[in-house]
Amino acid sequence: MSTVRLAFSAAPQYVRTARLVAAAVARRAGVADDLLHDVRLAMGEACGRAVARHQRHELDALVQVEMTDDGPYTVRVTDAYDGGGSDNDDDGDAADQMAETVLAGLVDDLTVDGGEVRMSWPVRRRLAWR
Amino acid sequence: MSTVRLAFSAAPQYVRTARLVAAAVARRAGVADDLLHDVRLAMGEACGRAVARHQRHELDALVQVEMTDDGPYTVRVTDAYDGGGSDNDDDGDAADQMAETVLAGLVDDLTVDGGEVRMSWPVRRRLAWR
Amino acid sequence: MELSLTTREIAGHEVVHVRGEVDVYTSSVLRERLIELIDGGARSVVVDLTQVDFLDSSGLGVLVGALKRLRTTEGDLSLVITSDKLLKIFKITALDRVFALHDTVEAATRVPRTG
Amino acid sequence: MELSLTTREIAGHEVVHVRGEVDVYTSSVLRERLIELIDGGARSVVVDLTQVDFLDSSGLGVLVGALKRLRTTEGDLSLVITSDKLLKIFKITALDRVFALHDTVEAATRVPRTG
Ligand SMILES: Nc1ncnc2c1ncn2[C@@H]1O[C@H](COP(=O)(O)OP(=O)(O)O)[C@@H](O)[C@H]1O
Ligand SMILES: Nc1ncnc2c1ncn2[C@@H]1O[C@H](COP(=O)(O)OP(=O)(O)O)[C@@H](O)[C@H]1O
Repeated sequence: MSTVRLAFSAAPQYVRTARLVAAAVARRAGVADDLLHDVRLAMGEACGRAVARHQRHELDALVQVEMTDDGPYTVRVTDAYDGGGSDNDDDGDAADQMAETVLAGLVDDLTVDGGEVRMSWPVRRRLAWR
Repeated sequence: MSTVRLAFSAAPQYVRTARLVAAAVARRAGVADDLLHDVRLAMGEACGRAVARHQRHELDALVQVEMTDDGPYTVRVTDAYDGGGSDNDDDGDAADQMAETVLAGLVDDLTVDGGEVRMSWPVRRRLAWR
Repeated sequence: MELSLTTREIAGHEVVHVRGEVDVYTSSVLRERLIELIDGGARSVVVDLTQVDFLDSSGLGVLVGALKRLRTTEGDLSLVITSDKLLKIFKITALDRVFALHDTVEAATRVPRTG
Repeated sequence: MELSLTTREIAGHEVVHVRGEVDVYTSSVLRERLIELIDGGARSVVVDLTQVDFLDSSGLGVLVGALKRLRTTEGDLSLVITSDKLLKIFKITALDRVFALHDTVEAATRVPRTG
Protein backbone atom coordinates (compact mmCIF):
# COMPACT_ATOMS: atom_id res chain seq x y z
CA MET A 1 0.00 0.00 0.00
CA SER A 2 1.16 3.46 -0.92
CA THR A 3 0.30 6.69 0.84
CA VAL A 4 1.10 10.28 -0.02
CA ARG A 5 0.10 13.06 2.34
CA LEU A 6 0.22 16.76 1.65
CA ALA A 7 -0.53 19.50 4.15
CA PHE A 8 -0.39 23.21 3.39
CA SER A 9 -1.15 26.67 4.74
CA ALA A 10 -4.53 27.93 3.54
CA ALA A 11 -3.34 29.96 0.54
CA PRO A 12 -4.57 29.70 -3.07
CA GLN A 13 -1.15 28.98 -4.57
CA TYR A 14 -0.95 25.66 -2.74
CA VAL A 15 -4.18 24.54 -4.35
CA ARG A 16 -2.09 24.48 -7.53
CA THR A 17 0.54 22.41 -5.77
CA ALA A 18 -2.16 19.98 -4.64
CA ARG A 19 -3.46 19.64 -8.20
CA LEU A 20 0.04 18.92 -9.44
CA VAL A 21 0.55 16.23 -6.82
CA ALA A 22 -2.90 14.73 -7.42
CA ALA A 23 -2.22 14.21 -11.10
CA ALA A 24 1.30 12.85 -10.58
CA VAL A 25 0.27 10.39 -7.88
CA ALA A 26 -2.89 9.33 -9.75
CA ARG A 27 -0.88 8.61 -12.89
CA ARG A 28 1.61 6.49 -10.97
CA ALA A 29 -1.27 4.73 -9.21
CA GLY A 30 -2.62 3.67 -12.61
CA VAL A 31 -5.60 6.02 -13.06
CA ALA A 32 -6.46 6.18 -16.78
CA ASP A 33 -5.02 9.18 -18.63
CA ASP A 34 -8.42 10.47 -19.69
CA LEU A 35 -9.46 10.77 -16.03
CA LEU A 36 -6.44 12.81 -14.97
CA HIS A 37 -8.02 16.15 -15.86
CA ASP A 38 -11.02 15.28 -13.68
CA VAL A 39 -8.70 14.26 -10.84
CA ARG A 40 -6.84 17.61 -11.05
CA LEU A 41 -10.05 19.58 -11.22
CA ALA A 42 -11.66 17.68 -8.34
CA MET A 43 -8.56 18.06 -6.17
CA GLY A 44 -8.57 21.76 -6.97
CA GLU A 45 -12.23 22.14 -6.03
CA ALA A 46 -11.87 20.21 -2.78
CA CYS A 47 -8.74 22.11 -1.75
CA GLY A 48 -10.14 25.47 -2.88
CA ARG A 49 -13.17 24.81 -0.69
CA ALA A 50 -10.95 23.90 2.27
CA VAL A 51 -8.77 26.99 1.81
CA ALA A 52 -11.86 29.22 1.63
CA ARG A 53 -13.24 27.68 4.84
CA HIS A 54 -9.94 28.24 6.66
CA GLN A 55 -9.71 31.81 5.41
CA ARG A 56 -13.34 32.62 6.20
CA HIS A 57 -12.97 31.36 9.75
CA GLU A 58 -9.41 32.60 10.18
CA LEU A 59 -7.97 29.18 10.95
CA ASP A 60 -4.18 28.85 11.03
CA ALA A 61 -4.16 25.06 10.76
CA LEU A 62 -2.92 23.36 7.61
CA VAL A 63 -5.30 21.87 5.05
CA GLN A 64 -4.70 18.11 4.96
CA VAL A 65 -4.71 15.89 1.88
CA GLU A 66 -4.20 12.14 1.86
CA MET A 67 -3.90 9.94 -1.22
CA THR A 68 -3.84 6.14 -1.10
CA ASP A 69 -3.85 3.48 -3.78
CA ASP A 70 -4.51 0.22 -2.04
CA GLY A 71 -7.63 -0.45 -4.05
CA PRO A 72 -8.91 2.55 -6.02
CA TYR A 73 -6.98 5.82 -6.02
CA THR A 74 -8.55 7.56 -3.03
CA VAL A 75 -8.21 11.19 -2.00
CA ARG A 76 -9.26 12.67 1.31
CA VAL A 77 -9.16 16.45 1.83
CA THR A 78 -9.73 17.62 5.38
CA ASP A 79 -10.10 21.15 6.67
CA ALA A 80 -10.07 22.29 10.27
CA TYR A 81 -13.42 24.09 10.35
CA ASP A 82 -15.64 22.30 12.85
CA GLY A 83 -18.88 24.07 11.95
CA GLY A 84 -18.76 26.44 14.92
CA GLY A 85 -18.75 30.24 14.80
CA SER A 86 -20.79 32.43 12.47
CA ASP A 87 -21.13 31.27 8.89
CA ASN A 88 -23.28 33.85 7.19
CA ASP A 89 -20.83 34.95 4.53
CA ASP A 90 -23.10 34.67 1.49
CA ASP A 91 -20.26 35.03 -0.97
CA GLY A 92 -18.48 32.12 0.60
CA ASP A 93 -21.59 30.01 0.55
CA ALA A 94 -22.17 30.65 -3.16
CA ALA A 95 -18.58 29.72 -3.96
CA ASP A 96 -18.77 26.60 -1.77
CA GLN A 97 -22.01 25.69 -3.52
CA MET A 98 -20.42 26.03 -6.96
CA ALA A 99 -17.41 23.95 -5.90
CA GLU A 100 -19.69 21.25 -4.52
CA THR A 101 -21.82 21.20 -7.69
CA VAL A 102 -18.69 20.73 -9.80
CA LEU A 103 -17.44 17.97 -7.48
CA ALA A 104 -20.76 16.15 -7.56
CA GLY A 105 -20.90 16.25 -11.35
CA LEU A 106 -17.29 15.25 -11.74
CA VAL A 107 -16.73 12.47 -9.24
CA ASP A 108 -18.79 9.28 -9.19
CA ASP A 109 -17.54 8.17 -5.80
CA LEU A 110 -17.81 11.29 -3.64
CA THR A 111 -18.60 11.97 0.01
CA VAL A 112 -18.72 15.49 1.39
CA ASP A 113 -19.06 15.47 5.16
CA GLY A 114 -18.50 18.88 6.74
CA GLY A 115 -14.78 19.50 6.66
CA GLU A 116 -13.98 16.28 4.85
CA VAL A 117 -14.19 15.52 1.13
CA ARG A 118 -13.55 11.90 0.11
CA MET A 119 -13.34 10.78 -3.50
CA SER A 120 -11.95 7.89 -5.48
CA TRP A 121 -11.23 6.80 -9.03
CA PRO A 122 -10.67 3.32 -10.46
CA VAL A 123 -7.15 2.22 -11.35
CA ARG A 124 -6.22 -0.20 -14.11
CA ARG A 125 -3.15 -2.07 -12.91
CA ARG A 126 -0.20 -1.44 -15.20
CA LEU A 127 0.89 -4.85 -16.43
CA ALA A 128 4.38 -3.73 -17.36
CA TRP A 129 6.17 -0.50 -17.99
CA ARG A 130 7.40 0.18 -21.48
CA MET B 1 4.37 32.12 7.37
CA SER B 2 3.64 29.37 4.87
CA THR B 3 4.17 25.67 5.39
CA VAL B 4 3.81 22.77 2.99
CA ARG B 5 4.31 19.22 4.24
CA LEU B 6 4.59 16.11 2.13
CA ALA B 7 4.79 12.56 3.44
CA PHE B 8 5.08 9.48 1.27
CA SER B 9 5.65 5.73 1.29
CA ALA B 10 9.28 4.86 0.64
CA ALA B 11 9.05 4.25 -3.12
CA PRO B 12 11.18 5.84 -5.86
CA GLN B 13 8.25 7.27 -7.80
CA TYR B 14 7.38 9.62 -4.94
CA VAL B 15 10.85 11.10 -5.05
CA ARG B 16 9.69 12.54 -8.38
CA THR B 17 6.56 13.89 -6.71
CA ALA B 18 8.71 15.52 -4.04
CA ARG B 19 10.91 17.15 -6.71
CA LEU B 20 7.81 18.50 -8.43
CA VAL B 21 6.50 19.97 -5.18
CA ALA B 22 9.89 21.37 -4.21
CA ALA B 23 10.17 23.36 -7.44
CA ALA B 24 6.56 24.57 -7.36
CA VAL B 25 6.71 25.72 -3.74
CA ALA B 26 10.18 27.25 -4.12
CA ARG B 27 9.03 29.25 -7.13
CA ARG B 28 6.00 30.56 -5.25
CA ALA B 29 8.22 31.32 -2.26
CA GLY B 30 10.36 33.57 -4.45
CA VAL B 31 13.48 31.45 -5.01
CA ALA B 32 15.29 32.73 -8.12
CA ASP B 33 14.56 30.78 -11.30
CA ASP B 34 18.18 29.83 -11.86
CA LEU B 35 18.23 28.06 -8.48
CA LEU B 36 15.16 25.92 -9.14
CA HIS B 37 17.11 23.13 -10.83
CA ASP B 38 19.37 22.91 -7.79
CA VAL B 39 16.34 22.84 -5.50
CA ARG B 40 14.79 19.97 -7.48
CA LEU B 41 18.04 18.05 -7.57
CA ALA B 42 18.71 18.56 -3.86
CA MET B 43 15.19 17.53 -2.91
CA GLY B 44 15.61 14.44 -5.09
CA GLU B 45 18.90 13.53 -3.44
CA ALA B 46 17.59 14.03 0.09
CA CYS B 47 14.42 12.05 -0.59
CA GLY B 48 16.24 9.34 -2.54
CA ARG B 49 18.56 8.91 0.43
CA ALA B 50 15.58 8.70 2.82
CA VAL B 51 13.77 6.17 0.61
CA ALA B 52 16.92 4.04 0.39
CA ARG B 53 17.31 4.09 4.18
CA HIS B 54 13.69 3.05 4.68
CA GLN B 55 13.99 0.27 2.12
CA ARG B 56 17.32 -0.99 3.44
CA HIS B 57 15.95 -1.21 6.97
CA GLU B 58 12.47 -2.32 5.92
CA LEU B 59 10.70 0.59 7.56
CA ASP B 60 7.01 1.07 6.75
CA ALA B 61 6.86 4.65 8.02
CA LEU B 62 6.41 7.53 5.60
CA VAL B 63 9.28 9.77 4.57
CA GLN B 64 8.51 13.29 5.81
CA VAL B 65 9.21 16.54 3.99
CA GLU B 66 8.53 20.01 5.32
CA MET B 67 8.94 23.26 3.40
CA THR B 68 8.62 26.69 5.00
CA ASP B 69 9.19 30.19 3.69
CA ASP B 70 9.21 32.45 6.72
CA GLY B 71 12.71 33.70 6.00
CA PRO B 72 14.62 31.65 3.43
CA TYR B 73 12.94 28.76 1.63
CA THR B 74 13.74 25.90 3.97
CA VAL B 75 13.37 22.18 3.38
CA ARG B 76 13.56 19.46 5.98
CA VAL B 77 13.54 15.80 4.90
CA THR B 78 13.21 13.29 7.71
CA ASP B 79 13.43 9.52 7.55
CA ALA B 80 12.51 7.04 10.25
CA TYR B 81 15.84 5.19 10.52
CA ASP B 82 17.20 5.71 14.01
CA GLY B 83 20.64 4.24 13.39
CA GLY B 84 19.87 0.91 15.03
CA GLY B 85 20.13 -2.56 13.44
CA SER B 86 22.80 -3.74 11.05
CA ASP B 87 24.05 -1.30 8.46
CA ASN B 88 26.71 -3.10 6.50
CA ASP B 89 25.10 -2.88 3.09
CA ASP B 90 28.07 -1.56 1.09
CA ASP B 91 25.98 -0.80 -1.95
CA GLY B 92 23.71 1.39 0.12
CA ASP B 93 26.61 3.17 1.72
CA ALA B 94 28.20 4.00 -1.64
CA ALA B 95 24.91 5.39 -2.93
CA ASP B 96 24.33 7.38 0.29
CA GLN B 97 27.86 8.72 -0.05
CA MET B 98 27.25 9.86 -3.62
CA ALA B 99 23.96 11.51 -2.64
CA GLU B 100 25.64 13.33 0.23
CA THR B 101 28.52 14.51 -1.99
CA VAL B 102 26.04 15.95 -4.47
CA LEU B 103 24.06 17.62 -1.68
CA ALA B 104 27.19 19.14 -0.16
CA GLY B 105 28.32 20.55 -3.51
CA LEU B 106 24.88 21.82 -4.40
CA VAL B 107 23.54 23.41 -1.24
CA ASP B 108 25.34 26.21 0.61
CA ASP B 109 23.17 25.95 3.70
CA LEU B 110 23.02 22.22 4.42
CA THR B 111 22.87 20.11 7.58
CA VAL B 112 22.81 16.32 7.44
CA ASP B 113 22.14 14.83 10.84
CA GLY B 114 21.36 11.11 10.72
CA GLY B 115 17.84 10.79 9.42
CA GLU B 116 17.38 14.50 8.90
CA VAL B 117 18.51 16.66 5.99
CA ARG B 118 17.96 20.41 6.35
CA MET B 119 18.66 22.89 3.57
CA SER B 120 17.68 26.39 2.59
CA TRP B 121 17.88 28.83 -0.29
CA PRO B 122 17.52 32.60 -0.29
CA VAL B 123 14.31 34.16 -1.57
CA ARG B 124 14.05 37.51 -3.28
CA ARG B 125 10.70 38.94 -2.25
CA ARG B 126 8.50 39.36 -5.28
CA LEU B 127 7.51 43.01 -5.42
CA ALA B 128 4.58 42.32 -7.68
CA TRP B 129 3.18 39.30 -9.37
CA ARG B 130 3.38 38.72 -13.08
CA MET C 1 0.61 28.21 -15.46
CA GLU C 2 -0.07 31.89 -14.80
CA LEU C 3 -2.80 33.93 -16.39
CA SER C 4 -2.37 36.42 -19.18
CA LEU C 5 -5.08 38.71 -20.53
CA THR C 6 -5.28 40.73 -23.74
CA THR C 7 -8.25 42.93 -24.57
CA ARG C 8 -9.24 44.34 -27.97
CA GLU C 9 -12.37 45.84 -29.44
CA ILE C 10 -14.01 44.13 -32.38
CA ALA C 11 -17.11 45.71 -33.95
CA GLY C 12 -18.43 47.16 -30.72
CA HIS C 13 -17.61 44.09 -28.64
CA GLU C 14 -14.87 44.04 -26.01
CA VAL C 15 -13.00 40.80 -26.55
CA VAL C 16 -10.86 39.47 -23.67
CA HIS C 17 -8.41 36.78 -24.74
CA VAL C 18 -7.47 34.64 -21.77
CA ARG C 19 -4.41 32.42 -21.72
CA GLY C 20 -3.36 30.04 -18.95
CA GLU C 21 -5.19 28.63 -15.95
CA VAL C 22 -8.20 30.37 -14.42
CA ASP C 23 -8.38 29.07 -10.87
CA VAL C 24 -8.53 30.09 -7.20
CA TYR C 25 -5.10 31.62 -7.63
CA THR C 26 -5.71 33.73 -10.73
CA SER C 27 -9.45 34.25 -11.12
CA SER C 28 -9.29 37.54 -9.18
CA VAL C 29 -7.18 38.98 -12.00
CA LEU C 30 -9.86 38.12 -14.57
CA ARG C 31 -12.55 39.50 -12.26
CA GLU C 32 -10.78 42.83 -11.96
CA ARG C 33 -10.30 43.13 -15.72
CA LEU C 34 -13.97 42.38 -16.40
CA ILE C 35 -15.19 44.85 -13.77
CA GLU C 36 -12.87 47.48 -15.24
CA LEU C 37 -14.33 46.94 -18.71
CA ILE C 38 -17.94 46.94 -17.54
CA ASP C 39 -17.46 49.97 -15.31
CA GLY C 40 -15.76 51.63 -18.30
CA GLY C 41 -18.97 51.28 -20.28
CA ALA C 42 -18.55 48.02 -22.20
CA ARG C 43 -21.93 46.53 -23.02
CA SER C 44 -20.99 43.44 -24.99
CA VAL C 45 -18.11 41.47 -23.54
CA VAL C 46 -16.72 38.37 -25.23
CA VAL C 47 -14.39 36.18 -23.17
CA ASP C 48 -12.22 34.03 -25.42
CA LEU C 49 -11.34 30.86 -23.48
CA THR C 50 -9.81 28.92 -26.38
CA GLN C 51 -6.30 29.27 -24.89
CA VAL C 52 -7.39 28.28 -21.39
CA ASP C 53 -6.36 24.78 -20.42
CA PHE C 54 -7.85 24.81 -16.93
CA LEU C 55 -10.84 26.54 -15.40
CA ASP C 56 -12.37 25.76 -12.02
CA SER C 57 -15.46 26.86 -10.11
CA SER C 58 -13.84 30.13 -9.04
CA GLY C 59 -13.42 30.95 -12.74
CA LEU C 60 -17.07 30.10 -13.30
CA GLY C 61 -17.95 32.35 -10.39
CA VAL C 62 -16.11 35.28 -11.98
CA LEU C 63 -17.94 34.76 -15.29
CA VAL C 64 -21.32 34.51 -13.56
CA GLY C 65 -20.55 37.67 -11.59
CA ALA C 66 -19.68 39.57 -14.77
CA LEU C 67 -22.85 38.35 -16.47
CA LYS C 68 -24.99 39.54 -13.55
CA ARG C 69 -23.29 42.92 -13.58
CA LEU C 70 -23.76 43.29 -17.34
CA ARG C 71 -27.42 42.34 -17.16
CA THR C 72 -28.17 45.23 -14.82
CA THR C 73 -27.15 47.49 -17.73
CA GLU C 74 -28.82 45.42 -20.47
CA GLY C 75 -25.37 44.21 -21.44
CA ASP C 76 -24.24 40.84 -22.70
CA LEU C 77 -21.50 38.32 -21.97
CA SER C 78 -20.59 35.59 -24.41
CA LEU C 79 -17.89 32.95 -24.29
CA VAL C 80 -15.71 31.30 -26.89
CA ILE C 81 -14.98 27.69 -25.96
CA THR C 82 -13.61 24.87 -28.08
CA SER C 83 -12.26 22.32 -25.62
CA ASP C 84 -14.43 19.45 -24.40
CA LYS C 85 -12.70 19.58 -21.02
CA LEU C 86 -13.83 23.15 -20.48
CA LEU C 87 -17.27 22.50 -21.87
CA LYS C 88 -17.73 19.69 -19.37
CA ILE C 89 -17.58 21.97 -16.35
CA PHE C 90 -20.14 24.33 -17.93
CA LYS C 91 -22.44 21.37 -18.56
CA ILE C 92 -22.03 20.00 -15.04
CA THR C 93 -23.16 23.33 -13.61
CA ALA C 94 -25.80 23.90 -16.33
CA LEU C 95 -24.04 27.18 -17.12
CA ASP C 96 -23.88 26.12 -20.78
CA ARG C 97 -27.55 27.19 -20.85
CA VAL C 98 -26.89 30.50 -19.11
CA PHE C 99 -24.03 31.79 -21.27
CA ALA C 100 -24.05 32.28 -25.02
CA LEU C 101 -21.31 29.87 -26.15
CA HIS C 102 -19.47 30.17 -29.46
CA ASP C 103 -16.80 28.21 -31.32
CA THR C 104 -14.87 31.20 -32.60
CA VAL C 105 -14.36 34.86 -31.74
CA GLU C 106 -15.72 35.63 -35.21
CA ALA C 107 -19.00 33.92 -34.44
CA ALA C 108 -19.22 35.66 -31.08
CA THR C 109 -18.63 39.14 -32.52
CA ARG C 110 -20.96 38.56 -35.47
CA VAL C 111 -23.90 38.32 -33.06
CA PRO C 112 -25.88 41.58 -33.19
CA ARG C 113 -25.62 43.69 -30.04
CA THR C 114 -28.85 43.27 -28.09
CA GLY C 115 -30.48 45.93 -25.88
CA MET D 1 9.39 12.26 -17.52
CA GLU D 2 10.09 8.63 -18.22
CA LEU D 3 13.26 7.26 -19.68
CA SER D 4 13.74 6.10 -23.24
CA LEU D 5 16.84 4.40 -24.60
CA THR D 6 18.00 3.80 -28.17
CA THR D 7 21.20 1.96 -28.98
CA ARG D 8 23.14 1.97 -32.25
CA GLU D 9 26.61 1.01 -33.34
CA ILE D 10 28.88 3.67 -34.80
CA ALA D 11 32.36 2.69 -35.99
CA GLY D 12 32.84 0.00 -33.37
CA HIS D 13 31.34 2.03 -30.54
CA GLU D 14 28.00 1.16 -28.93
CA VAL D 15 26.16 4.47 -28.61
CA VAL D 16 23.28 4.65 -26.12
CA HIS D 17 21.04 7.67 -26.65
CA VAL D 18 19.22 8.50 -23.44
CA ARG D 19 16.12 10.68 -23.35
CA GLY D 20 14.23 11.85 -20.25
CA GLU D 21 15.13 11.84 -16.58
CA VAL D 22 17.73 9.49 -15.11
CA ASP D 23 16.89 9.26 -11.43
CA VAL D 24 16.11 6.87 -8.57
CA TYR D 25 13.00 5.83 -10.47
CA THR D 26 14.55 5.07 -13.85
CA SER D 27 18.28 4.57 -13.40
CA SER D 28 17.81 0.79 -13.03
CA VAL D 29 16.61 0.69 -16.64
CA LEU D 30 19.82 2.35 -17.83
CA ARG D 31 21.89 0.04 -15.64
CA GLU D 32 20.30 -3.05 -17.17
CA ARG D 33 20.85 -1.81 -20.71
CA LEU D 34 24.52 -1.05 -20.05
CA ILE D 35 25.14 -4.42 -18.38
CA GLU D 36 23.45 -6.13 -21.32
CA LEU D 37 25.75 -4.34 -23.78
CA ILE D 38 28.90 -5.00 -21.79
CA ASP D 39 28.05 -8.64 -21.17
CA GLY D 40 27.28 -8.90 -24.89
CA GLY D 41 30.87 -7.95 -25.66
CA ALA D 42 30.79 -4.18 -26.15
CA ARG D 43 34.19 -2.65 -25.39
CA SER D 44 33.60 1.01 -26.16
CA VAL D 45 30.32 2.38 -24.87
CA VAL D 46 29.24 5.97 -25.50
CA VAL D 47 26.33 7.30 -23.45
CA ASP D 48 24.71 10.27 -25.17
CA LEU D 49 23.16 12.45 -22.45
CA THR D 50 22.34 15.46 -24.65
CA GLN D 51 18.59 14.73 -24.38
CA VAL D 52 18.68 14.19 -20.63
CA ASP D 53 17.20 17.08 -18.68
CA PHE D 54 17.71 15.61 -15.25
CA LEU D 55 20.30 13.25 -13.77
CA ASP D 56 20.83 12.54 -10.08
CA SER D 57 23.35 10.61 -8.01
CA SER D 58 21.69 7.28 -8.78
CA GLY D 59 22.32 8.02 -12.46
CA LEU D 60 25.95 8.84 -11.66
CA GLY D 61 26.15 5.56 -9.74
CA VAL D 62 24.98 3.61 -12.79
CA LEU D 63 27.59 5.29 -15.01
CA VAL D 64 30.37 4.66 -12.50
CA GLY D 65 29.27 1.02 -12.21
CA ALA D 66 29.40 0.58 -15.99
CA LEU D 67 32.84 2.20 -16.17
CA LYS D 68 34.19 -0.16 -13.51
CA ARG D 69 32.75 -3.17 -15.31
CA LEU D 70 34.23 -2.06 -18.64
CA ARG D 71 37.65 -1.44 -17.13
CA THR D 72 37.93 -5.07 -16.01
CA THR D 73 37.85 -5.94 -19.73
CA GLU D 74 40.06 -3.04 -20.88
CA GLY D 75 36.91 -1.34 -22.16
CA ASP D 76 35.97 2.31 -22.28
CA LEU D 77 33.00 4.48 -21.36
CA SER D 78 32.58 8.00 -22.66
CA LEU D 79 29.79 10.51 -22.24
CA VAL D 80 28.29 13.18 -24.46
CA ILE D 81 27.13 16.15 -22.41
CA THR D 82 26.20 19.65 -23.54
CA SER D 83 24.09 21.07 -20.72
CA ASP D 84 25.69 23.11 -17.94
CA LYS D 85 23.15 21.75 -15.49
CA LEU D 86 24.29 18.20 -16.11
CA LEU D 87 27.94 19.17 -16.17
CA LYS D 88 27.57 20.75 -12.74
CA ILE D 89 26.77 17.47 -11.00
CA PHE D 90 29.79 15.80 -12.65
CA LYS D 91 31.98 18.64 -11.44
CA ILE D 92 30.59 18.51 -7.90
CA THR D 93 31.47 14.85 -7.66
CA ALA D 94 34.78 15.24 -9.57
CA LEU D 95 33.49 12.64 -12.03
CA ASP D 96 34.25 15.07 -14.87
CA ARG D 97 37.86 13.94 -14.38
CA VAL D 98 36.96 10.24 -14.34
CA PHE D 99 34.85 10.06 -17.50
CA ALA D 100 35.88 11.10 -20.99
CA LEU D 101 33.40 13.89 -21.76
CA HIS D 102 32.53 15.03 -25.28
CA ASP D 103 30.34 17.69 -26.85
CA THR D 104 28.99 15.55 -29.65
CA VAL D 105 28.47 11.89 -30.48
CA GLU D 106 30.76 12.47 -33.48
CA ALA D 107 33.61 13.57 -31.26
CA ALA D 108 33.04 10.64 -28.93
CA THR D 109 33.06 8.04 -31.71
CA ARG D 110 36.04 9.63 -33.48
CA VAL D 111 38.23 8.72 -30.52
CA PRO D 112 40.36 5.65 -31.36
CA ARG D 113 39.39 2.48 -29.50
CA THR D 114 41.96 1.80 -26.78
CA GLY D 115 43.00 -1.60 -25.49
N1 LIG E 1 1.00 35.65 -12.29
C1 LIG E 1 -0.23 35.85 -11.85
N2 LIG E 1 -1.21 35.87 -12.73
C2 LIG E 1 -2.43 36.10 -12.32
N3 LIG E 1 -2.79 36.29 -11.06
C3 LIG E 1 -1.88 36.30 -10.13
C4 LIG E 1 -0.55 36.05 -10.48
N4 LIG E 1 0.15 36.10 -9.36
C5 LIG E 1 -0.70 36.35 -8.37
N5 LIG E 1 -1.95 36.50 -8.81
C6 LIG E 1 -3.15 36.86 -8.00
O1 LIG E 1 -2.80 37.76 -7.00
C7 LIG E 1 -3.04 37.23 -5.71
C8 LIG E 1 -1.85 37.51 -4.80
O2 LIG E 1 -0.70 37.04 -5.48
P1 LIG E 1 0.66 36.62 -4.77
O3 LIG E 1 1.73 36.83 -5.77
O4 LIG E 1 0.55 35.26 -4.21
O5 LIG E 1 0.69 37.69 -3.62
P2 LIG E 1 1.90 38.49 -2.98
O6 LIG E 1 2.30 39.51 -4.00
O7 LIG E 1 1.24 39.06 -1.77
O8 LIG E 1 2.98 37.48 -2.69
C9 LIG E 1 -3.27 35.76 -5.93
O9 LIG E 1 -4.12 35.19 -5.00
C10 LIG E 1 -3.85 35.76 -7.32
O10 LIG E 1 -5.22 36.03 -7.27
N1 LIG F 1 8.56 4.12 -17.78
C1 LIG F 1 9.64 3.76 -17.14
N2 LIG F 1 10.81 4.10 -17.63
C2 LIG F 1 11.89 3.71 -17.01
N3 LIG F 1 11.93 2.99 -15.88
C3 LIG F 1 10.82 2.62 -15.34
C4 LIG F 1 9.60 3.01 -15.93
N4 LIG F 1 8.63 2.53 -15.16
C5 LIG F 1 9.22 1.87 -14.16
N5 LIG F 1 10.54 1.91 -14.23
C6 LIG F 1 11.54 1.26 -13.32
O1 LIG F 1 11.00 0.05 -12.86
C7 LIG F 1 10.85 0.04 -11.45
C8 LIG F 1 9.47 -0.52 -11.08
O2 LIG F 1 8.49 0.23 -11.81
P1 LIG F 1 6.98 0.36 -11.41
O3 LIG F 1 6.22 0.56 -12.67
O4 LIG F 1 6.81 1.37 -10.36
O5 LIG F 1 6.70 -1.08 -10.79
P2 LIG F 1 5.45 -2.00 -10.89
O6 LIG F 1 5.41 -2.54 -12.30
O7 LIG F 1 5.77 -3.05 -9.85
O8 LIG F 1 4.26 -1.14 -10.55
C9 LIG F 1 11.01 1.46 -11.02
O9 LIG F 1 11.54 1.60 -9.74
C10 LIG F 1 11.92 1.99 -12.09
O10 LIG F 1 13.26 1.67 -11.79
